[in-house]
Amino acid sequence: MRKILGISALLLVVCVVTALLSGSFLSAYNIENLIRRTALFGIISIGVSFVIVTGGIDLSVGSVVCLVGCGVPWLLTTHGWSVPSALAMAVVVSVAVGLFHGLLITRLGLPPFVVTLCGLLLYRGVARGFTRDQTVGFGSDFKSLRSLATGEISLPFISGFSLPVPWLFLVVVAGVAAVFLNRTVYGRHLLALGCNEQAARFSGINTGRMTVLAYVISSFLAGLGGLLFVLDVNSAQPVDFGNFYELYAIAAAVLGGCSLRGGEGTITGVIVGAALMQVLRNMITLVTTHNNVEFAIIGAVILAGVIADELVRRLGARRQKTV
Amino acid sequence: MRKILGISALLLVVCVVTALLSGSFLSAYNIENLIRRTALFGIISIGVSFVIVTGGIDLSVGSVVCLVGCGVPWLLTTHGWSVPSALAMAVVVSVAVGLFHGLLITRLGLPPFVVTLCGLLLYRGVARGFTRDQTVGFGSDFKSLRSLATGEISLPFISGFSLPVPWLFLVVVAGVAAVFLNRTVYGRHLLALGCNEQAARFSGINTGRMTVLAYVISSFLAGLGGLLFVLDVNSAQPVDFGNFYELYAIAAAVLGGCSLRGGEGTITGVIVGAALMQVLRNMITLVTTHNNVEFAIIGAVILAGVIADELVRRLGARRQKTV
Amino acid sequence: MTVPLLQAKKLTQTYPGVRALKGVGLHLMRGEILAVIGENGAGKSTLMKILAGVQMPDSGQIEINGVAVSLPSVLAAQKLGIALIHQELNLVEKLDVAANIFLGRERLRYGLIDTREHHRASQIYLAAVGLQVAPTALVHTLSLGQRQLLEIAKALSVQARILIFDEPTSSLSSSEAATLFQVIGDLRKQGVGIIYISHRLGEVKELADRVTVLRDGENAGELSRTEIEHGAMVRLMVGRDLKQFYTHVPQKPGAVVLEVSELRTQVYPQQSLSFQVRAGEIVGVAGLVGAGRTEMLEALFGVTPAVGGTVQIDGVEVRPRSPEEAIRVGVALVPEDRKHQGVILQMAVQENMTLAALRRGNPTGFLNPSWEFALVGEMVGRLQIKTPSSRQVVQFLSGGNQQKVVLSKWLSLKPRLLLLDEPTRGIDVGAKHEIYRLMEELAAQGVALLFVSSELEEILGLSDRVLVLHEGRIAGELDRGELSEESVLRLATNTDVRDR
Amino acid sequence: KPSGGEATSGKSTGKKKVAFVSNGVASFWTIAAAGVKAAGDAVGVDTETLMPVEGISDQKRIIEDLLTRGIDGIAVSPIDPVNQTDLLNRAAKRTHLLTHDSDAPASDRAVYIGMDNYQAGRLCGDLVREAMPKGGTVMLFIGRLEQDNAKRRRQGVIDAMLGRPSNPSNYDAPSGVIEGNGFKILGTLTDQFDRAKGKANAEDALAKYPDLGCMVGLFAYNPPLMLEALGQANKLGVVKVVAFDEDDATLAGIQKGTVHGTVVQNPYMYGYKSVEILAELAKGNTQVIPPSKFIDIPARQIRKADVDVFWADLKVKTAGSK
Ligand SMILES: Nc1ncnc2c1ncn2[C@@H]1O[C@H](COP(=O)(O)OP(=O)(O)OP(=O)(O)O)[C@@H](O)[C@H]1O
Ligand SMILES: Nc1ncnc2c1ncn2[C@@H]1O[C@H](COP(=O)(O)OP(=O)(O)OP(=O)(O)O)[C@@H](O)[C@H]1O
Ligand SMILES: [Mg+2]
Ligand SMILES: [Mg+2]
Repeated sequence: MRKILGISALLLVVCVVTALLSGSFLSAYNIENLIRRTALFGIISIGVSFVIVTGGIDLSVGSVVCLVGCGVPWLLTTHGWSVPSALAMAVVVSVAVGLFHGLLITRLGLPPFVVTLCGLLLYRGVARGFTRDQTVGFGSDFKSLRSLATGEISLPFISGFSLPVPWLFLVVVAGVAAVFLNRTVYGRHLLALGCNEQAARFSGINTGRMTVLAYVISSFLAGLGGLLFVLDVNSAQPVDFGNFYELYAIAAAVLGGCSLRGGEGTITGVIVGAALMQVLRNMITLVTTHNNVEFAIIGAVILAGVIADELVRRLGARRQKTV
Repeated sequence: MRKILGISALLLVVCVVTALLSGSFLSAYNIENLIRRTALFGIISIGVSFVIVTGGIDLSVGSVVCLVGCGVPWLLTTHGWSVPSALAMAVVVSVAVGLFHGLLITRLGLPPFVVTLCGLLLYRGVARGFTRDQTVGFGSDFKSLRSLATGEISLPFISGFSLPVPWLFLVVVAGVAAVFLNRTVYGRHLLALGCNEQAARFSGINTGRMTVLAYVISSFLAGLGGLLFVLDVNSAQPVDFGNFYELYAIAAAVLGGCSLRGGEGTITGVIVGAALMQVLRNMITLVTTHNNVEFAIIGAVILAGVIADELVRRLGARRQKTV
Repeated sequence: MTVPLLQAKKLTQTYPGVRALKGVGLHLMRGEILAVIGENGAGKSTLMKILAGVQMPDSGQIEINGVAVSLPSVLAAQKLGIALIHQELNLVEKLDVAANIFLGRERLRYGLIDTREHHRASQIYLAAVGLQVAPTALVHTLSLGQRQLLEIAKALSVQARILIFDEPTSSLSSSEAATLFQVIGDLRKQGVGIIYISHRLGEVKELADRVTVLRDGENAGELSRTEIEHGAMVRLMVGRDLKQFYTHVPQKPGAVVLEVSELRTQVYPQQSLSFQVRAGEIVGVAGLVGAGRTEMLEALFGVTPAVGGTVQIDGVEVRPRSPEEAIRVGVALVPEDRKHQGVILQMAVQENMTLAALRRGNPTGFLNPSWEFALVGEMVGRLQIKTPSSRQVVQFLSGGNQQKVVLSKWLSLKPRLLLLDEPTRGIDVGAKHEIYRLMEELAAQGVALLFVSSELEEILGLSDRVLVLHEGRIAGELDRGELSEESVLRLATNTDVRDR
Repeated sequence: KPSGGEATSGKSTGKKKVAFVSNGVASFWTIAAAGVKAAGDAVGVDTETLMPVEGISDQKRIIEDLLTRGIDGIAVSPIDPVNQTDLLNRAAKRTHLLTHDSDAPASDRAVYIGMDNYQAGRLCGDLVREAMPKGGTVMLFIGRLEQDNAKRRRQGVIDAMLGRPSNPSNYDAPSGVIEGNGFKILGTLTDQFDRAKGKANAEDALAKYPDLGCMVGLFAYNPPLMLEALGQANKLGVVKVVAFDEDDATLAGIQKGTVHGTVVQNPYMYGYKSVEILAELAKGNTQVIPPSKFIDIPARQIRKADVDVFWADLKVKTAGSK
């Protein structure tokens, strides 16, 4: 809880500062954009947070985004598959990827870092292979499919602002994830094994199966994210589509309170973390005329936030002690 | 020891296969190139392996490569600094970066992943800022400085082949690192704290100072690597110079037997790991006529290697048991 | 009066939410063995950590030979000749035995670590504690008991003037403990001051020159050599008299619950084990460190599946390949390594307690908070677990209460066979008493119990029958009538020559 | 069927082998690859197109490995011409070398095939003036600014819009607002080839300047992303769009009238000419090199009137690679 407080405060501060510096920050259009981007990154961050909760890591997120993001338009436009079969294929592939990772990690005992790093290299390579490095996209077709990412839902009583459809995806994913993690037997098992794998096994938990499940969830949500990204952007170049997204996703999860040692994490925190990254990027474009120091600013703000958070915590602890 | 065996066997297999498929693989020119590249990547991989041995991680390696790699030519050409002062500055900056990471991690107890991820974003941003995103390089000046990376030492009795100078750097760095890690008190303490931080602390080891030292070594060697890279390539674009190098360095270290849980690692293994990555890339350009699946192949080979290694180990263990 | 070697005055220490020490004092003379006893959580380890420089107290004073000193680090304490053997093992598993002994105090030659000297010198200390392993053996290949001996060897190598043992015997069997007592006796003769912490009051009586008792972070009293006696110690520790200690009432044994034949474990694949346990029976398992007792229980629980033989539960053959499968057929295990295998330290009491029963108690897969609440309430009451709330993180409970949490985890599953591996390790008299009571209660309900212990007293006191293991095989089986310290020890050390 | 990185095989035939090295991966280069392949078939040499993924050090590695393998000619688009001179000279010693797309005048390359990015930028700037005869606010979008061709292209656009005389050595820093000639250039946004970011840039620009007059996309993938953002903001046709390169979405936009026009290079000809020249050089014929050492393949403006013809021709040329 406390961990979320710090990051939420940081998000608030960044929002207020941006709103003061730029009048357009709070415009309906900008907020819609921010919600859409946060939703997309939030979905992949939630996925990776499941793996982080088990004490593992998934570096293949960006490449799975690329694989699905390039694969679906490729199947649809170059091979003329029907929408349902292309989507089914996307689900099958992303679940299979997660299963593959999970089994290598649990059955063969390979380190997650190595397995998913190979995944990072492999899946992007595969995408580059089958697309032959061509940019793929939907052109001006598949409008209804694309509305999954670009569509908007107008709200009653509020005019001028409508909710981007990806927000719905995020709400559903986050809701299911939160219930799963906090309200089901499996979520409890996942947290337990993340804290202490051995003790979890000694309590009769099938730790192997739960670990595999976490990797499957991560890859599946990366795939869903990849689909929504390409539907939103409408074109994907396999060489760079989704590059570095694993780092953004992991950063969001960690900022949101997931410990890389496992056993800790809240879905709300992850979403706040994802939102923070997006608002920061938005701020830089809105406030400056050139965005080449964007990453430096993101890095500095996050670092400053984490340091401040820690210092506040210490001060609090010292207070408590002297009381 | 056994861990190195597997990876060395894999390296050997890849070399033999490449030599069979391509006559030019064993040409003096190619071997010189391979040695130079391995030396450059080997140096940064050795650096990061010190951090990995403590159970930490350093994601900022690529960005430090960028910072120093862009900073040195920028100081020399744009600001007319003398070579010694520019080099001194490079040392100061890279050591300071490591110190900064180490102190944040030990004094404030921030997670290494977060600290160095912010570093990843920050230092590249700084480099992009001070160069104003311009490409920097030495043009055709600084020949003698550049010979640190491009120079060659001809060997007695062997004509047609000469040793690239970076190989000397690698030998010195690796030698010092190996002695440091295995034969000095500091190395022993580093391994001990990586394996069991509390036990090390209870044995009277100043674990904080040792951890800081590891991050300083990592950043310093990343800086040295950055310098050699830019001397070799002769030009650096801040936006992508050293991109992903942290992943290659970590991959080499892990392939070479460093456990990400800390407490394990050999310098020889790390160098073999770095060499494997370079030979694989070389093979792909030499043997195939399309390099767009390069990364897929690297990923697949490494994964296959790790899996085979594990299976062989299991078979061995089973044999031993039934005897 | 001579100046004490070590004197601590009015030490206080506060952890978030806990005042572990509230002005505790202590003194120690040269060549004296001072026992410090107290219930779990009384503050013994905290006090020792302060004396060894592991942590600084909030306030208080420490004097050595009458001179006030400050102990800001382990190194500083070591320089003053103070060494501590921690309650928890603190070894670097990936380094070898010699490297662990000299960790932090490496011997150098030309500025580099002198490995040969390490190996040579470590032999001396290994021999002193009777540990027969190579200096080059990696620590992770040693068993728990061997590691405990290694810790002691490591402390000896400090050549300390003041040596503190925090529960050194909790994972030693009686013969290793005897070696240790000999070492301690020699040290005393050399004038070393020794502080000795143990929950085994028998040992204390045998060893101590003086006893200091802590209760709730305060001094509860002191006993001189002549006053050291079981009842007196217990009275000071718990503040009241405890009834007769072992009150074992043999049950009328029921049907055979566990039938093991020709079981072969991974560590001792050449040896095979055959025995039975009946409903309502408590079967003790004795043996020296490394006799394969833990291996046997872990094979039955599916942790490291057996390599051969058959196991039947209630007449049905089972072959557990994992704890999950073992639990399904009614087997439960209270493991040896409580902190790593028994509880999840970072999780709350409630979450730990319900972990094993979660799936059975929530058939829909969704957690039912009222089920959880009811179960936790019942268990806290039934086992009298001392915790501020069921939301408390297990890490901050005392050892005894942690062990009760482990037990409560299994009770709701109503196991047919309960395996217990050193269930009272590091647990104070009061809590021990309650665990014995619970074991008796379960036996009365018809559960079959198989329990491993290195504490002979409790083996003798609690068992209907005892299996004695030696190097992976059953050296003998003793009925309650045949039980005696001698008969068990003879089988355990194999002095009764059967096949040699 | 094959594209980007494939060659017409035939190792044992003893045919000459030449390689075409790009400066990165893009569909632009896939069109060039089609030209490479067509020329290879026409003049009877083995060809290969290589695209570096990691920028300059990757390009260096590729060239070194090509030299190792033994190659009869290399056409390269240097990423950093000034500082790569050494590398290029070393390559020129071992094989025939020419530059395309971006020149390295100080090196020993045999010839440069391409166009002048500054002049192409000016063509694009002229399109902006056409689209906004009364001037107005303009935002520039580009993948990165640090590449020489990107810098020159952007400068050309600015100079033409502001009505400055042609002077490739002009430089306007990207961090300020540039005003003149009725135009107000509000900024230059880069995305490092991250398309989601490129789209976000377009969206953010629309959020920041609700009355933006014109968006100019200078890398091939920028205009389609701008169109996406405009479509979602319901501002297609309201904000003018001027493009660079020949992405399908850009051409479709010109047909529909949502894009005013685009400036196209001729990557197909870069590839085709490069192979043709290298093949001649490999035979020992140096006559093909003009004294200026520059083979101009000029850029063109495409507007609604000529888009259909252009697109049809493009489809024919790249048919072999799809
Ligand atoms: N690091 C810590 N953080 C918070 N509380 C702690 C910490 N260490 C100990 N405590 C608490 O301080 C009190 C004293 O603990 P201590 O370990 O000194 O007891 P002990 O007498 O050694 O018990 P035992 O016999 O179980 O070893 C206990 O309530 C314990 O829970
Ligand atoms: N992780 C391990 N690796 C190798 N050998 C081991 C390991 N753990 C135990 N052993 C060996 O297996 C044998 C049996 O150990 P086990 O722990 O089953 O004995 P035990 O009777 O339970 O002793 P303890 O009282 O120490 O628990 C011992 O010789 C021990 O050295
Ligand atoms: Mg204690
Ligand atoms: Mg045991």
